[in-house]
Amino acid sequence: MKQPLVKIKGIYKDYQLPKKFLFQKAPVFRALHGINLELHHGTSFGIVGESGCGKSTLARIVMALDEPTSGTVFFDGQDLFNMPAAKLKHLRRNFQMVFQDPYGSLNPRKNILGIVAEPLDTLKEKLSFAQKKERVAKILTEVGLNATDTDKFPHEFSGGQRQRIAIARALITRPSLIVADESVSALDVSVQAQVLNLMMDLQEKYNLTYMFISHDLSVVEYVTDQVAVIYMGKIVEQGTTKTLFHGPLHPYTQTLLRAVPDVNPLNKKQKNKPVIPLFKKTDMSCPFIDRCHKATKTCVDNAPELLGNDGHLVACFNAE
Amino acid sequence: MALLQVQDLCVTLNTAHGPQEVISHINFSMEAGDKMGIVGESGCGKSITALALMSLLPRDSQTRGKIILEGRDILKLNSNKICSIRGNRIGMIFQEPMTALNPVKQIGAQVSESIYLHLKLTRKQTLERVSELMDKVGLPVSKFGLNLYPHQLSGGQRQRVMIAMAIACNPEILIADEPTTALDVTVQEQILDLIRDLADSSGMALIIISHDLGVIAQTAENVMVMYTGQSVEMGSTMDVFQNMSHPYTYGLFSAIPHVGSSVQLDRKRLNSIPGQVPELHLRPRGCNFADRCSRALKICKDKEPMATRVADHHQVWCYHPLTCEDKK
Amino acid sequence: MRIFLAKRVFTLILTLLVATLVVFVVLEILPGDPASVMLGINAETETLNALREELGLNRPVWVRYTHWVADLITGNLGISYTYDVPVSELILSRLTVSFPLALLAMTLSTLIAIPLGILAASNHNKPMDFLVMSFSQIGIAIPNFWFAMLLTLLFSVTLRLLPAGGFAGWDAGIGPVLKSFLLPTIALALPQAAILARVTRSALLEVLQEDFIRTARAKGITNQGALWKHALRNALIPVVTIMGLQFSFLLAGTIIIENVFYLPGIGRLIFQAISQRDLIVVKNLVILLAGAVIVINFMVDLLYAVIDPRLRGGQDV
Amino acid sequence: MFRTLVEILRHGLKNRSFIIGGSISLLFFLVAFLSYFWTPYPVEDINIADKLLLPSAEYLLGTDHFGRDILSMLIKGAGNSVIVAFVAIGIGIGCGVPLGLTAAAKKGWMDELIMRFNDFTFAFPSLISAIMITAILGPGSINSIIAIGIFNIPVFARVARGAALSIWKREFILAARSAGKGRFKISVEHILPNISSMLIVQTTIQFALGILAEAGLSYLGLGTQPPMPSWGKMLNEAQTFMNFAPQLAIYPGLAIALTVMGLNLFGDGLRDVLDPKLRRSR
Repeated sequence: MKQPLVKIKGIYKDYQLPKKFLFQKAPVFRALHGINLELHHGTSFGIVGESGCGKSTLARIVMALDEPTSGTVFFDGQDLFNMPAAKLKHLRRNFQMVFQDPYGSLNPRKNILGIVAEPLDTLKEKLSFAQKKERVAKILTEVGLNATDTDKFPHEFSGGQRQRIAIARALITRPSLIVADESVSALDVSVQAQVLNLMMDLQEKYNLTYMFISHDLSVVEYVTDQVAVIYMGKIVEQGTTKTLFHGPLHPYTQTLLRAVPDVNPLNKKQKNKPVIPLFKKTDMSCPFIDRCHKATKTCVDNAPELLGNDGHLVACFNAE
Repeated sequence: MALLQVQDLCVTLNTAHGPQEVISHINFSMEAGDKMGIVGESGCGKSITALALMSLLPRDSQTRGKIILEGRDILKLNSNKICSIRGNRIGMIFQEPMTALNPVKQIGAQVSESIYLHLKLTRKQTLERVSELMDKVGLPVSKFGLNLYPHQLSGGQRQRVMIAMAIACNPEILIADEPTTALDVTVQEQILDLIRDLADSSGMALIIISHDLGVIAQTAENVMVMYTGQSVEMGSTMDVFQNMSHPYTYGLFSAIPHVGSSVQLDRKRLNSIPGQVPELHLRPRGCNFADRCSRALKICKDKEPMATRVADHHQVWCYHPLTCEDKK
Repeated sequence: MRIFLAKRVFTLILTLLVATLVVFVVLEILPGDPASVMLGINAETETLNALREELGLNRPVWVRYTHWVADLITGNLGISYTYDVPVSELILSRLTVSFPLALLAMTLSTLIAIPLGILAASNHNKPMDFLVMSFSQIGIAIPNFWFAMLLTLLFSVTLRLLPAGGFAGWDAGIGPVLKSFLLPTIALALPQAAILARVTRSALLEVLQEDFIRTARAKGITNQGALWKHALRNALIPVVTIMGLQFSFLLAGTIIIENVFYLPGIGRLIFQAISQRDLIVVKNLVILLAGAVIVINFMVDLLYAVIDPRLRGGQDV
Repeated sequence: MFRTLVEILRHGLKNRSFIIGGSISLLFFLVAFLSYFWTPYPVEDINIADKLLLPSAEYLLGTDHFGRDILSMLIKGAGNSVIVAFVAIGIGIGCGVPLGLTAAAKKGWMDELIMRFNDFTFAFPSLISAIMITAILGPGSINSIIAIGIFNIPVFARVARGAALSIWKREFILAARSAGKGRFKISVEHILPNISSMLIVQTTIQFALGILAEAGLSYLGLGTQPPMPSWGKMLNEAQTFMNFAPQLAIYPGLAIALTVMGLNLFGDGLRDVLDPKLRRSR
C-alpha cells in the first residue's frame, strides 16, 4: 500500500462556549471526535454530512488554517502542525482550497490577476510580474476563461465564472491536493454541471487529489470514489462510493439516501417514517440514538466504534 | 370557475440598467386542491411571479395582465382590499427561515397576528387556534412554548412556524417559495411532507417554487418551467418530466447527476448546457434560449415562440421541440 | 437572566474601579507634583510643602489612592482649594442645575426626534422625508452655541420675553426656573434631536428591508402596521445607543451653553476649576462624570437585553 | 486607483447630496487655500476709526469692534479651521486605523485591551477632555489640534475594527491565509482596501466635527489665540456686542454651519456612491 498523500490521524476539535456561571469552567462543544482518514494520490475522497456536522472544520484543519485540539495531519508524510512556519508556508503550494460562495471567495477590490496570482507567494523562487501575468493568463484559459480577463474585477463575472477563477487560483501552483468545500453547492444546476466537468478534466490532466465536501449526495456520488459520512463530528460510515451508496449499512446513511427527492415522479421512494425517540441521547450513547429507528438497549451506554472489513467501515451495533 | 386565473401577466422592475421586463406573458390557472410547481434557475423570475400573486412587488414596479382570484382581479384592488386578501385568502412561506421571522417577537404572537387581523376572534379563541395550528405543524405547545423566540429554534422548526403563520386563516392558496432550500435533506423531507399533507387535508391549492427538480417531482402534480422570465414548458409533472420536449428542460435534466450515476465508473461527463443565462438587458431577439440551443433554427432567432400543444396537459414554447426518438 | 444581570453588575463595578484608577493616574501622577501645578511654578517651597502636607500628598501613592476611593464612597470629597467649600456641596449645588437641564433637553430631543425619524422612514423618498432630512442636516451643522446666541438674540434681546441668562435658584419657585431653563433646553435639544432623527430614520429604513417585514406584509399587515408592530422595536438598538451617548454628553458637554446663558452648572464648574487648576475639584468632578457615563452605558446595556431577547441568553460580556 | 476616482465621479454626479456637498466643501477648501496668500484686508491691522461698520462696498461684510474687515477674518478663519481639522484627522486616522486593524487581526487580549481603552475614551465627553488637555498644555491652536486629534483616534479605531471584523469572516481571507499570507499582509492587502470606503465617509464626518470642536474650543478661548482669527473667537467677541451689533454674530456662525453641512452632505453622497448595495437601491 503506497504512502497516502494525506493522513488524518485522531483529530479532535473543541470550541469554548460562553460561560454559564461567572466562575464555573466554560462548557465545551466537541466539533470533531477522533477523525482518521487517508487520501491517496489522484483519487476523490467525499465527505458527506448535514450542516453543522463538522465537515468544514475538518477542511480547515486539513488546510492547516485551524489548529486541532489533538491529533495531527500528515501531508506527504510531513506533520503539518509541528513544522516551522516558513516551511509550512512553502509546503502550502501543494494543497489549495476552493470555497462555496462565488461572491465571498474573491476579494472584490482586487483584479483577477492579483487574485489568481496570490498563491504564487508560496513558491520559493520569486517570479517577476511578467512571469506571473503569463502563468495567470495560461491557467485562465485552462479553466475556460479568456487570458485578457486579468485586469477585470470579480463583479464583472457570473457565479459560474467566479468559481472558475477560484479554481484557477487553486491550480496556479500545481498543487497535488485540492480541498473543495461545497464548491458547487451555490451554483445553479446547469452551471454546476459545467464546473463539475471542469474539475473532472483537471483531475485527469494533473492527477489531482480532491477532498470533496458537500451536503449534496448525488453530486458526491457522481464525483467521488471513496466517501465518509459524518454525523455530529464522528465518522459513522466509510467506504467506496459504489458500496456505500448502493448498500448503506448505517441507519443515518440510509435515512439520508431515502430523504433525497427522486427526479423521477413515478418512483415514490419508501419514505423515512418519523422516529419516536425511545432512548435519550447522552455523552456515552451513540450520537444518532434519538433519530434511529433501529436503536436498542446496547446503543445507550456505549458509542459504537468504526469497524468493518474490506474497506467498508460502519459505527453501529445493529448495522445490516 | 377556476379558483385562480393568471392571464398574460407581465412585470417590469427598475434595475441598474433601467426598467426591465422580468416576467412576460405568464398564463396558468388553478383549482382548489391543485398542486403546481414552478421550476427554473435563479433569476428566471419564479419568485417574482409569487410576489406578483401576493402583490408584494416593490412600489416602482409595473404589472400588466390579470390575476383573477375567486372572480376578482386583485391587480385592480386598492391596498386595503389587497391587505384583507393577503394572509387571509393567500398564504406564503419564504426561503430563509433564519431571517423570515421577527427576532424580537415571540413565535406565539407572530402566529396569532394574522388571526387577529382577519378572523377577529377573541383572545381565548385565538390562543386555542394558535395551539391547534402549532400541533398541526409538529411543534406541540407542550414541548415548544408559545413564548419562545425564533433564535431558540432550529431552521426546520422556524420553517414550521412560518407554515403555521401562512395557514393560520385557512387560505385558499398556499405559495411556498423555495421552502426547503436552506434546510438539510432530512429536514427538507419532513417539511415537504408537512406542506403536502396540510394542502391535502384542507383542500388548499399549493404553488411550490424550487430550483430542485427532485422537490418538484415529488410534490407537484403539474409544473411550469421558466427561463429568463418566460414559461418555456408547462403541463402535468408526469408529461413534462417523462417526455420533456423543450431543449432547455432536457438540458436541465441531463445536467443533474442522478442518484446511481457515477463518473468514476463510466467516465461519462454531465452534458451541461453551453454558455450562460443572458443578463436581463442583453436578452436576444426571438427565443431567449436560441443562442445556447443546439436545435435552434433560423426562425428561433427572429420570432418569439408561441405555445404549441404537445399533449392535452402539455404545452411547450418552442419551434423545434424534442420528439421521442431525439431523447433516446 | 439572573446570571446575565450578575455578570453585568460585576463588570460595572470593575469598570468604575478602573475609572477611578485611570483618573487618579492622569490627574495626580502624570502632571508631576500636584501642589506645584496648583500654586504655579514660582511659589516658594514652604507654601508648597504646607499644601502638600494639607492634602496629604506625601503619603505613598497607593495610600492616597485608597483613601480617595474610600472618600468617594463615603461622599466627603475634601475642601475645594479655591472656593474653600466642601467639594461635595459645591458639586451638588451645580448638579441641581445641570441634571434637570440634561433631563429636560433629553426628553425634548427624544419627543421631537423619534416621531420625525418614523415619519421620514414611513414615507421614504417623499417630500416629508426630504423635509426631515434637511432639518436634521441643518440641526447637525449649526454649532449649538451659535444657535444659543441666536435664540437669546431673538427671544431676550429683541422680543424681551425670556431672561438672557442667569439662574434664579430653585427657591425662587418653579416659574422663573423653567423660564430660565427654556432657552438652554431648546439650544441643547434641537441639535441632539437632529442627530437622533437621522439615526432613527436610517435604522428604520435598514430594518424595513429585512425579510420578516415582507413576511409580516404577506400576513396582510399594511406597510404602516409592519413599521409600527415589527420594524420599530428592531430599530431601537441603534437609537438607544445614540440616546445613551447623547445623555452622557448633555450631562457635562454643556459647558458652552452654560457659558452663553451664565448658568452655574457642572460644565462651568469644571471649566473654572480647570482654569484655576483646582485639582481637588477637577479630580472629583471628572470621576463623577466618568461614573455617570459608565452607569448610563450600563443602563443602555440592560435596555439592549430588554429590547432584543437574543442578548438575554448566557452571552458572555 | 485612478480608474476608481473617475468611477466615483461618474456615479457621484448623479447623486444630489454628493453635488451640493461636494461643491460647498470644494468652495471651503479653495477659500482656505486662498487665505494663505491673500485676504481683502490684512487681518492684523486694527483701525478703530471705522469700527462696527455695516456692510459696504469697501468692507463687503462690514467691520468688527476693532475695525478689522470681517470678510478677511472669515477667510483666515477658514484656513485655520482646515489646518486644525485636517491635522486632527491625520492623528485620528494615523493612530486609530492601525489600532482598529490590529484589534480585529489579533483577537484575544489585544482586541479586548484596545476596545476597553476605546470605550473608556468614549466615556469622557470629548469637550471636557479637550479642555483638560488644552488647560494642561496651555491654550493655542497646536494644543487644540492635539486635543481634537486624540478624540478622533477611538472613533476611527472603532469604525476600522468593526468593518475589519466583518471582512475577516469572508472566505477570500481564508484563501489568502492558505496562500501563506500573515496577518499583517492580509490586513494591508485585503482588509484595508475593503474598508476604505467606510473610512472615507467617516473622515468627512470627523472633519465636520473637527471644525465644530475647534470653534467650540476657541469660543472658550482655549483654541487659536489672537491675532490669528478663528470663527469660534469671532463668535465669542460678537456675544459681548450682541445688543447693538447683532450682525457680528451672524457671519461666523453661518460660515461654520455652511461648511459643516457641506462636508456632511458630501459624506452622505460619498457613502451612497461608494457602497454598491446602496447605489442600486437609490
